[in-house]
Amino acid sequence: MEQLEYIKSILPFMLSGLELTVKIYFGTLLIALPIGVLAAVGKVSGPPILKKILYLYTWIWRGTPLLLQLFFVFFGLPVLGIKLSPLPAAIVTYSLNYGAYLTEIFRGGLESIDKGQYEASKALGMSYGQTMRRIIIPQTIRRVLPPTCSEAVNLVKDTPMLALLGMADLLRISNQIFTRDFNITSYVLAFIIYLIISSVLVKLFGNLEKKYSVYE
Amino acid sequence: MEYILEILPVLLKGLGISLKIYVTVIVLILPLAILVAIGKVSGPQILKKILHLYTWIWRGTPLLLQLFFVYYAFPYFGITLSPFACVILAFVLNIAAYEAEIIRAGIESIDKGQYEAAKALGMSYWQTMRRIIIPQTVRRVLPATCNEAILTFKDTALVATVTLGDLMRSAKELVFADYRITPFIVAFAFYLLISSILVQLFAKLEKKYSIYE
Amino acid sequence: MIRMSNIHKYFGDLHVLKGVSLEVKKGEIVSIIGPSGSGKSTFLRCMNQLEKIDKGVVEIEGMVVEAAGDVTEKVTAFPKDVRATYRKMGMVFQNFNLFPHMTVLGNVIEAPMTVNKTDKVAAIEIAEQQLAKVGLLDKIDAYPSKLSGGQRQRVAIARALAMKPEIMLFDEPTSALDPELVGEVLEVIKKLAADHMTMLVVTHEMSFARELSHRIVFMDEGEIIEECPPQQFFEAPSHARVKLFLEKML
Amino acid sequence: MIRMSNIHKYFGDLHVLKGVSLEVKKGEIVSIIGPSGSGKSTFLRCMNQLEKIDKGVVEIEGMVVEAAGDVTEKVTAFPKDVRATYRKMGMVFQNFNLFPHMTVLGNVIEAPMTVNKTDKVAAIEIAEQQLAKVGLLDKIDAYPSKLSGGQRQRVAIARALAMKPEIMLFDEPTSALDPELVGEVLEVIKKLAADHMTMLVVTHEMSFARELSHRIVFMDEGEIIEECPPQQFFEAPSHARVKLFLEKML
Amino acid sequence: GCGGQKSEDLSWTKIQDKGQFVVGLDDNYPPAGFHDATGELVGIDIDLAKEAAKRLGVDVVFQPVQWDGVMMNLKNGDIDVIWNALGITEKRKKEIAFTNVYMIDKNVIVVPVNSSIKTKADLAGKIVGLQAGSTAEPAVTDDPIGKELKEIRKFENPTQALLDLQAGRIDAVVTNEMNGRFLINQENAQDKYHILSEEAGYFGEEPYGVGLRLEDKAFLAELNRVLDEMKADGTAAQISEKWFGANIIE
Ligand SMILES: Nc1ncnc2c1ncn2[C@@H]1O[C@H](COP(=O)(O)OP(=O)(O)OP(=O)(O)O)[C@@H](O)[C@H]1O
Ligand SMILES: Nc1ncnc2c1ncn2[C@@H]1O[C@H](COP(=O)(O)OP(=O)(O)OP(=O)(O)O)[C@@H](O)[C@H]1O
Ligand SMILES: [Mg+2]
Ligand SMILES: [Mg+2]
Repeated sequence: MEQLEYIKSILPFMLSGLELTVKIYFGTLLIALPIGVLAAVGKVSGPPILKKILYLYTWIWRGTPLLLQLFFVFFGLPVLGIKLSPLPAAIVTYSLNYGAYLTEIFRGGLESIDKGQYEASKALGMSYGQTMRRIIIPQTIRRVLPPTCSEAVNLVKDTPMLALLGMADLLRISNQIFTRDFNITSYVLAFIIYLIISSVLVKLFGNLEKKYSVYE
Repeated sequence: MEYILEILPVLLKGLGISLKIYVTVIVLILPLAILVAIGKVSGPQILKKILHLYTWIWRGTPLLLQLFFVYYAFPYFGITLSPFACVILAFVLNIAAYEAEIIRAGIESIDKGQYEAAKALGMSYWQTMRRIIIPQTVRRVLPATCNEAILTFKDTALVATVTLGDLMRSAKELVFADYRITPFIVAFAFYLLISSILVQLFAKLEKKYSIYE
Repeated sequence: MIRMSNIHKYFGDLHVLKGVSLEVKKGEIVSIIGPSGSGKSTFLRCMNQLEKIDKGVVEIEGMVVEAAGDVTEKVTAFPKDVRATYRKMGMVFQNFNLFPHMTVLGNVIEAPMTVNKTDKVAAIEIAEQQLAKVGLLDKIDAYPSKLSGGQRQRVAIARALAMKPEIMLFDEPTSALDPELVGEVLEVIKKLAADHMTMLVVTHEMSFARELSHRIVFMDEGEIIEECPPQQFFEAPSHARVKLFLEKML
Repeated sequence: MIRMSNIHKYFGDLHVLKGVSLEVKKGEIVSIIGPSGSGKSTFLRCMNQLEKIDKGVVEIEGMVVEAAGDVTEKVTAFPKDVRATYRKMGMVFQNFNLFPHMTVLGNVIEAPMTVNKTDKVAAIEIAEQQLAKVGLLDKIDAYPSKLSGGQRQRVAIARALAMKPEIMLFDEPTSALDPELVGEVLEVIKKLAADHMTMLVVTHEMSFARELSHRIVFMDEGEIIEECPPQQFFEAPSHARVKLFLEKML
Repeated sequence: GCGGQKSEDLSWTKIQDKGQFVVGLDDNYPPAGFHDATGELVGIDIDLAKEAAKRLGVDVVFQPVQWDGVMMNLKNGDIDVIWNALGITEKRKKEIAFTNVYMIDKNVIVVPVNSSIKTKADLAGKIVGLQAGSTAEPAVTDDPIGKELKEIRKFENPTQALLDLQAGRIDAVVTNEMNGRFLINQENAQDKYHILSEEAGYFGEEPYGVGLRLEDKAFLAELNRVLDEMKADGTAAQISEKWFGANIIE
């Protein structure tokens, strides 16, 4: 009972941390998705110089830890004279990081489409643009949906790194309550909240996948 | 340049700790993950339920939170482990949960015909698993597993939060002490180097395992 | 040798086998023909327990090895003997189902070694014998992926033969093959026939069925609707459905 | 209608077509036969620019649409006209290559709408006409994954026909089909023949080639080694390689 | 100022233009700054900063930051002042400017209640925990005993170090007295910790000041002015009474 009272007393504060988590989450998705699509198309059919640049981009951003990237953007860029306030800085870093992963997913998807689909389109007289837009991209979306959704779920679980930058997300706040009250309830609560969010997302994305698989 | 030479020993020491954690985690994960996967595919109902719960919770929550939990909350239940042991425990439980799912999917992706052919030849379930299914599964899950292995290396950057002086922490301390970003850049280079090496290594491994394709 | 009596099989609500009975004698070659979905594969698979039957009796060499549903016979043999009896059947699948991670030799010695506990030297000897029979001694170290379809199917046959079966079941052994490769597999099966191997063959190859089998069984919608020697089957089938089918096929 | 002169094609070092020439007249039906790997598909694909040729000349209705290597002819037509000319060719593939994310109707109206800018109502009208011709009007809203192989191939044919081609290229249109489903596709091709459609068919179906084609072309190792009317081809082939091939196939 | 060799210090004007200054702090550092049960940011430094802002006629914004990077935040311009029990050290003086001292604290040694560590000298061979980037870090390493320690473990904040002390992974925690006393008086921590007496030993006096950028001289002067005012008219003493029940403001 006492425990319940305690939970009730800390919950509003914890949920205020969730707000930041949610902002970062949607901000990132909104930017990372277009980056992924465009960079993937560039990687598959862009000019060699663009391909090289995009290769470099995915190599660096996939090859180093997100945490280091965050520290770099938060503390390194200002030294070079580039100043961003915390929220945009976080969103930019997350977006570039996830954009790099999504690029590779989408590229894999594009390349997995059977050559026969291109040939059939060409034999019907369709141009490259028409083929991509009408035939290849729609099939790619279906194919990359599962890994994309799983990245989207991973993102939820990467947002707690904000806590290490002093941003008051759900984890930092539960950490604060924990260290203030010497009571692990806030951690348990955080576990449950994250579990609920990722389970809900898994469910949602599952429905999305189902919707897109009508033709199978 | 001189500055880089000056900070290099500190960063290298941090890298050493990162690598020590990494290797320990990697060595422990595979056996655990294979057992969990087999349990999930063909264990008794109750075991399946428990393993489902395990993978659900550990895949559904952030590694960082798990790390904090193991480090700060376990002592409340009377379990006090050294920082290194905490890190290993949190990482192994987390990554094994992911890896177990990969292996399970791998086992389930093997063509039904393989089971049937083995059965038609008179092989028992365990003979079939050991001789026919698992070897093919290993080949099939190799790419996803290598991917996981590379991600794991980058995740080691999180251990700085529980007092271990890994590469990430060394770099951070240097940056904050000297107000220069060079340590970050050197750390970037180290991580990039190691993950590129890992990519190469795993590509070789995949090639080796693909002789029969 | 084999007697299947009044076999019924359901997949969910789908009644796939509706009381099929068939007897095969030692040395006999029986071809099973019929339209797609008529239950030919299912029937064959019920014979060697790849599918559980829902009703009926399976007898092999006089021993009841499976009895289900409302029947008077019971399985009285020890499980060990039942298993040993099943081992007398070799099966060859449409899609070969070779073990892709093993070489040709590895495929053929696997079952003798793990199931019969034959030692490796002896197993290799058996394997070489069988591979010679199917004409693939030179491919002994190749992986299945490097073989043509016809070669794969011949390895699959050698693999089944290495267990010294007394009866071979073939489920459309040539229908996954390019037309040009069908011949080499049929050649091997003909050789087995010459050795008086008992065989049950589901096939779409009419000329093969006509030439080789002692008896042809025609299945339709889960029932055997015609069962007679090949000549009668092709020249004077009694059933309209069979006539229609033959017209389409030839 | 089409004239291919001295076509050469390499894949890397592999010389796949070694100077192949062929002329097809309006309303003619030509079957291309030959062993696997002889270059039949490649030749067909060179015809409608799915493969670039390395040497030779492609002429369609008197217009040089492609000329490569050391030849005197040049492509003089405007690119626009060349494209329009190519559109007169419809192609049907062995693996159908239907668009899996579109319904049957979607597949058939796609090209008329995007390429010819036909409006949707008119495109549907054309589609219904063609689907009626291949007997699939009732499957108009199904997705390809829900169709049998034979039905898929018939949709692929309808899809090609919807572009009102003057010549149809078929690359082994029935070889990915179960034997029982081959008939329905050949039936549709026969209908096209009756309508005097010009057709080039790579096939393994000897009876079909014999019955329908005006001319049979036999390819081996990148060359045409026999070219004659079907009767002569099957009864008195001049080339030993052809005889061997026919023995194996029949 | 731009272009001039002697640029005028516009720091105070800028603050006035913005109408606010940004305080960087570790918002998990009671009683200087922390969140109370309702999540509100409170603390003695919070109160002091608010009062100072009122007197300066501008708003104050509190920006929680990662403590070990706080100096960088200041230099990078993310925040305007550090006001969070910031110890004045020689090393820090090289990097940033400080206001006049407003409080003097010391780094004390916290041990579990029945620890064998009775004096500072007993720390030899023990593991000591402290907050990364705090003054405790140089205070311990620069002390002679620092060389005799087994290990120094760095935590994100003193609370985590205290928790680890309770868990038994470390033997002692060095943190400033104000924070240490506040924490161990918490409900769940009472009777678990013990702070070594002044005689038993501690690590240096620690005067607190507000940290600013070296170049922000004009703002520094303003801040010093209002701080002195607050001390003079007793407001600072009132705030101290509220938090400590006594006036410890210097
Ligand atoms: N595992 C299964 N689950 C559900 N239905 C099945 C299963 N296996 C077969 N069926 C159905 O049972 C029926 C008979 O199938 P079976 O494979 O025995 O036919 P078949 O005569 O061998 O056909 P084919 O010539 O195409 O191989 C079909 O309708 C099929 O869809
Ligand atoms: N894209 C390609 N790259 C490299 N080699 C190719 C390619 N396409 C075909 N080949 C090779 O060219 C040769 C001719 O192939 P092609 O597909 O034209 O033969 P085909 O007569 O159609 O055979 P099939 O009857 O098996 O379809 C073969 O040796 C084949 O391996
Ligand atoms: Mg079958
Ligand atoms: Mg071909």
